[in-house]
Amino acid sequence: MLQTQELQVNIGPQHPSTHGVFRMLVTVDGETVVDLKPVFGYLHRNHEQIAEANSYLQNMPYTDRLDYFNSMANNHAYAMAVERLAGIEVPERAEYIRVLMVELTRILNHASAVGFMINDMGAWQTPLAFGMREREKILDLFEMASGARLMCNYFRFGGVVRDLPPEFIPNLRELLRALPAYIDELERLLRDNEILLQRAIGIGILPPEVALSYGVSGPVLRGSGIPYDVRKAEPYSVYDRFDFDVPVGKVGDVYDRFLVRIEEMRQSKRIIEQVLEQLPDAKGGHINPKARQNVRPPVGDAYARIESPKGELGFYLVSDGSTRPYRYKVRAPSFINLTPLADMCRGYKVADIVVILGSIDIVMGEVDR
Amino acid sequence: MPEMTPAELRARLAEALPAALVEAEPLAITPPPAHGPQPGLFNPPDPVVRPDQLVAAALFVRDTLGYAYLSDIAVVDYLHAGCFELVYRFYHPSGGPGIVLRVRVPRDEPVVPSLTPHWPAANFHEREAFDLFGIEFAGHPYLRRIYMWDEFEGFPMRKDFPRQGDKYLGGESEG
Amino acid sequence: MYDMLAALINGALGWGWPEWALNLLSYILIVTIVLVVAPLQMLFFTYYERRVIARMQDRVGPNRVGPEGIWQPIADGVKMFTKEDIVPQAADRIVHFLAPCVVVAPTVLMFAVVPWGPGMVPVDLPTGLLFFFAISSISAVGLMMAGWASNNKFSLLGAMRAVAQMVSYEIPAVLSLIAIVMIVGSLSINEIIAYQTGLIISNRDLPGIPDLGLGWFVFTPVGFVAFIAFFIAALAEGERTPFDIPEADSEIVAGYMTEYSGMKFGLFYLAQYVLNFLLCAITAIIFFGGWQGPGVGWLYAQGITPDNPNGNGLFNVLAGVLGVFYFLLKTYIFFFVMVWLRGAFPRLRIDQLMDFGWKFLIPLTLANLFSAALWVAFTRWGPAEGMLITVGWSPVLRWLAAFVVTLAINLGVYLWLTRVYAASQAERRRAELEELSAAA
Amino acid sequence: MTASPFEIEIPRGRVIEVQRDDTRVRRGGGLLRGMAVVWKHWKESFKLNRSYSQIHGTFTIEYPEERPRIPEAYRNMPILLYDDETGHELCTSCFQCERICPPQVIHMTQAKDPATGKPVPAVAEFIIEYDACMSCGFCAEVCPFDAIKMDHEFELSTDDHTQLTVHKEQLLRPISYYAKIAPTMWAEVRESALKKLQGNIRRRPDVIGLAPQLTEKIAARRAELAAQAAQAAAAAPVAPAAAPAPAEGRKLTPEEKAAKLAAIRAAKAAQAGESATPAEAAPATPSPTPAGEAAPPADKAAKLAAIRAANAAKKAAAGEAPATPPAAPDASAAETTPSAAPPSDKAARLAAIRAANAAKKAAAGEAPATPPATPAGGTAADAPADAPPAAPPSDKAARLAAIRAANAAKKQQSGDGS
Amino acid sequence: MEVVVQVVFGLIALFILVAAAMVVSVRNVIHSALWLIACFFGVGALYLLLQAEFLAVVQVLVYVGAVSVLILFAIMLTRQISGEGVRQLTSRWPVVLVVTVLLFATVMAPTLINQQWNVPPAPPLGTPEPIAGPAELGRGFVNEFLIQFQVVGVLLTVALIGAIVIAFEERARRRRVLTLAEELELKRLRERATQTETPEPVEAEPVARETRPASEG
Repeated sequence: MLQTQELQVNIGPQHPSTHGVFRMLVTVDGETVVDLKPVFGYLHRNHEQIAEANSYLQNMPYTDRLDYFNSMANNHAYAMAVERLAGIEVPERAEYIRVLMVELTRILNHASAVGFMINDMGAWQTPLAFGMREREKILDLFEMASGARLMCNYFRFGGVVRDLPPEFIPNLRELLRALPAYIDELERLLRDNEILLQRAIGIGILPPEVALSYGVSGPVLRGSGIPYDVRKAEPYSVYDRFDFDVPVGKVGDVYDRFLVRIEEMRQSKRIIEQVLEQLPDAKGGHINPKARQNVRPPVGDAYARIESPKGELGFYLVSDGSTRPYRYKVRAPSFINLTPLADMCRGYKVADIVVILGSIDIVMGEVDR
Repeated sequence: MPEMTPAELRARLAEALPAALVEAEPLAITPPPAHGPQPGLFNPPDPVVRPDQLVAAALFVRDTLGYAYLSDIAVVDYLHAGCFELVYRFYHPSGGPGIVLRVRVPRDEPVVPSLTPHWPAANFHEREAFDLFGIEFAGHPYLRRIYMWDEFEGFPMRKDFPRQGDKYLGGESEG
Repeated sequence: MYDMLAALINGALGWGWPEWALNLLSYILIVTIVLVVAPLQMLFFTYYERRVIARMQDRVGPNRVGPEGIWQPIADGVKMFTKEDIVPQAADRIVHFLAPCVVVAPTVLMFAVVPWGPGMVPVDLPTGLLFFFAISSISAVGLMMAGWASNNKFSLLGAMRAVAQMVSYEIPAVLSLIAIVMIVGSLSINEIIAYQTGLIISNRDLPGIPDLGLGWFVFTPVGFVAFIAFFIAALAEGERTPFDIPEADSEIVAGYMTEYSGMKFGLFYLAQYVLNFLLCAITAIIFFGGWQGPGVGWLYAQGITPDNPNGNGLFNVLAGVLGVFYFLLKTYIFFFVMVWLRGAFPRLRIDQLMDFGWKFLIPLTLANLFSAALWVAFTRWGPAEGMLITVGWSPVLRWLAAFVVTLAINLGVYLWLTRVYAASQAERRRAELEELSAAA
Repeated sequence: MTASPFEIEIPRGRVIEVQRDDTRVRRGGGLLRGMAVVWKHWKESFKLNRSYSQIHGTFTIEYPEERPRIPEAYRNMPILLYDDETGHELCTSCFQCERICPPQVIHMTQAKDPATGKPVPAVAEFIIEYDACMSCGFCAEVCPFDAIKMDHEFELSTDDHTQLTVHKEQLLRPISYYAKIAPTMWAEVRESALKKLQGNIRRRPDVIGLAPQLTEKIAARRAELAAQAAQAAAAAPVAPAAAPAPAEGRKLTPEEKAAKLAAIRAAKAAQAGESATPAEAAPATPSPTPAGEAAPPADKAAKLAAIRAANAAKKAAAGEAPATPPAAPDASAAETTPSAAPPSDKAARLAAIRAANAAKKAAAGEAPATPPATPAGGTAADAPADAPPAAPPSDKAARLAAIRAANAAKKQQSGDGS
Repeated sequence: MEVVVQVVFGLIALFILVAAAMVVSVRNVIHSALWLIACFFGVGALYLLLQAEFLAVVQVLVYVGAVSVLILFAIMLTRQISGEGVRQLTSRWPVVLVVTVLLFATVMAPTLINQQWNVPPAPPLGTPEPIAGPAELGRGFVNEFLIQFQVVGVLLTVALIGAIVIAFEERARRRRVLTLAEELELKRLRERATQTETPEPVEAEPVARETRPASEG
């Protein structure tokens, strides 16, 4: 009878939908994936080694380049780690500004993540362009505050670089007015779309117990139905002062992850509104810690983690008492979320691989470090 | 939200796995400076586990204590003290602060039993540690370099790895 | 068109040309026109698509080369021509070279039966529709050659997908057209267009309707379902989203075109856009009356026609211009819809595509075929054919009965099929699980 | 699989399960809804979208004709400020920015009083490698004198890579320029910055601090200073000659090239172990001399030369001893170029010395190698004596190269020993 | 006109013969299939020359569009496409030749014998009756040849069903790759089958394939 034969296909490293230089060595039987091996490191620059040669402050712009979609979140995690290590207090207004920035980051990341995922499904750029639309505006805000759109480098130990410019808050309010309509529109474009449902429902299922055993985090974990959100599980910064919900999925497939991301955007918007209500006056404390150029923490170690848009982002620092970290380790969410990729793809079709990868939402800058 | 201090964890571990714990002495991270005050010693409060008991301790943490989320494995190269320290970080899915297990292995023979067959979350962490620090994880199903290319020699994150990259620069200027 | 050209040549250069010279000259003219028009359409379509989809994505699109970027396709063409032509080392050189030709040739041949306006069809074949689809099926061979000769896994996968898709979607396309052919009773494209005179209702179905050139098939239940089915199948044939699986760039890079560069790639591109144009055109012709529209029929009746050799040639020209205008307008609107779909939808997976084609579209078109038969029976048959119910009914009543019956059938089948289709998907999942448990 | 295995309480919020709604029979309505959204966008795309509360409209900014709004805080590349009226720079060469720069692209040397040779709070040469700059803005942040600021200019593209190594003359901008692009930010720091500038002017009225735009304006004062300097020390260089620097920055390329070439040749020769190289390297010596009166030294070329020389020395030591000489003469060639103006840069000198030392060490076993190396070192050491102190820019990279060379030699030596 | 038709016929016939010869003589199976397609085209052209447009179009639609694609598909599923090392002729090719010639002669003999060779040339190609238009064909199918048509239809349907059955069996026999969710479901089902009383432990147990990478190395 007809004898089928297993075929090895290299998807990547140069491939339109691997989100960077990422390679998947796929063994297929017909169109069914039998095995998949992720191969990466093409973007490896030994970030940790570079960081150990720099002073604490000098590392801040390098963290921008980890997950270049979410530089604010990376800044936050690193600043928190150093503050824990050196025992630096952060003024309240600065904390609020940080939360504001990170939540804006979450919105822009999820918008573009959803767009990229649908793009991988084959929608020719339109959802991506719609996802980029609000991203652009949020990036404008970032530029207004920090001076750069992507590599913000906005946080400092014990605060942020400078206070928000006066035109920031009115513009943000204006943006917030449009945001629900925007999210609704993105959802309306895609949510009931029969083709999307066909491509997403039941694809790339990651059952909750498996998800937990693989140590994935962020929307991937919550999409599998485990309501683990660092903002709730171990509240940092001022997150314990806000009301927001944790969306979880039911099945753990691509569709759940998509819906969780959409819902998280709404929750982030809620948080931002609360931040604007509670934002203390600038008179309270200085938020420009110009004096903290040379942090010299005592010997010891510190670990700080935040709920970055992609998952749990952690920084582990060991200090030997000098101005440079003795050890600097990043726990990158994209990297760890790739662990179950092989198992998630097994048994599905080749065309599903890119969708599953898109639903994990990786950034190679963070994976390869 | 469950909370557990390192001391409590140590007590629970001592109760369940008395052979696992090691009394760890504080480390001096850097050699004492020629002049100026000696920076303090590194003495974290977390329990330090014997390498051969690591798997049992980790599974105890997961199955009995319920800390089912292995978040991070960080390796630190204490060149002066002559050891690698592996920092395993666990969290409870119900939230709360995490707990930490530490494992110290000598620098000249860094072998640690692998957690991957029991706990797949350790897979990439261990491969990364192997790639950058050269720590052998006995029993890891696929211990290959993850970032560097397979032919790469040496382990770039070790503290004694040459930092200036003379080896590569010298070759470059020949052309 | 031959008559027209012959008349034109005779008129312009004097009478008394031998038959063969007229033949030769007019065919050379026709071929030249087709060969010029085909690439021009392709150039326009690339520009049109880019501008439209850019607008859909809140962008502007190419607007730098020339006024509003109108020369952009020319610039692209120049780029294509000047690029290096790369043939992979392990490729089968001859087949690799031939493949683009085999793909392009049929698409240009298909122009032979496309009527642009009243009396403006290059060759009026009595089997024009069949010719159209027979020729379009040839390009599958070309795709296969391209995929195989490139010696690349992505190419081969893309070619396999393309051919499987083309072959299986030809069936619903042809089935949906057969419904129309049954009503018209001819395979000639001119006949089909001629049938669609009237106003909403064709005046062949219901004599006495004023002729405004609006008696399109799409206004009947049979025609509407056939139109939907045909358009979906046309998307699949033309490899448009959501059926652009053969060249799914996020999965298999560029499908069968992966290993092509330079002008060979350009030829594939050309073939694709020309095919898209033709599919849009045929949709407009079959379901939307082609060049039919208010005024064309009247103008043409005043001109020189076989029925009316003493007409005024000016009216011929006027009718031609208006007809071409209507025809192109309709065609471009359909291409706009194609672009719109591309802007809005993700693509299906290959197995879902097959499922949809075989489990939904083909049953739907088969049911539509039945409706078409009923339509013919109600509107045209009498006791001679055994249709005894309608004896003594007025034409209006007959038409109404046909409309209601076919509408009921088509709507019912559509609703039923959607449910069955959804259920079949669930059923398949359940069956798989059962299989699993049996294995356990 | 549906129920979460963990009972997790969430403070101030709840766990909401997403509405999947996936059992409903769908008949294509979702497709039409998606198309409606796209249609809306198409329809609305003929107007522009430039406000924060607008979700439709075209985003595209048609760049060369239309410019984006650049917020005040925008940072692209660092620039140096000088006072509009006096032409004095705000920079005092405190090295804060050089120290904080994460990619280490800022290099500067402190100015010296031409009369006394003592360092003064002014900057002699200031180089930023724009090509490696990551625009983090730390330099502007740490500068205690608000002398370095981030520019808004982003059209930096060039077809010449070396143009992205930007010297002081290209970096300088008047204060009014910065006050125009960032009015509120300048207003915040204005007082303190200007106060410090006044202090500087008082402290160093006679030293450099010249903006290219103000050359004529200050020329008179310059000439005066030069005359004074000439009177004070006969050996000192003519200051006005050093002044009109910016225009000549690019003219130096042939000379740089020559130096580079010589170095490469030397390296090759050393590699091959030929002894004929001095003759080959010699042509390099005269070429820099004519053009050498300008201030910006052949920094990069010299740096490169030093590295190559060092490598060559290393190689030579690995091979055979007689090859050493070419390296040293070459280094000295780079040294002894112009005697009237700043001869070459300090770093290269340093590198040369180190290279010579390394070679010496490496060839310690062999006697014939030592003598030629020593004279070379001697000339190199002599060179600074008659070098004017006006413009001795240091070059970090060259220093590094020298150290590297030394290290290499050391290693080589230990290799020989074992 | 007569001459032109003759010449065209000759060219087409030559083309068909060459293509047919190439089909059996080239070594690469794909090339052979492509030559076959060329041959089909030639036959279609011959029909056109006989003014049997419908037949010509159907020839192209069925043979070029469907049959040849099927052949290509089948070939591409085979492993060895290029038969460079394969001998084209068996050692007993003269026997085969004789047998083939005899068979061909048997087929052709009635035609050759019964044909009246000295008929006058065909009437000029003015307005000949279409040999087989779609309408005539259709009428023939439902009137004269109804039984035959039905039999053929049933036969094809049976063949189709048979093919589907075979494909289904094939699919059932094929090794299925389980997805993660299916694996878990399977495990759960197995456990339920063996011990119905103990509930599923909620703890994260790695499932089945974590150790898989080891086998590849």
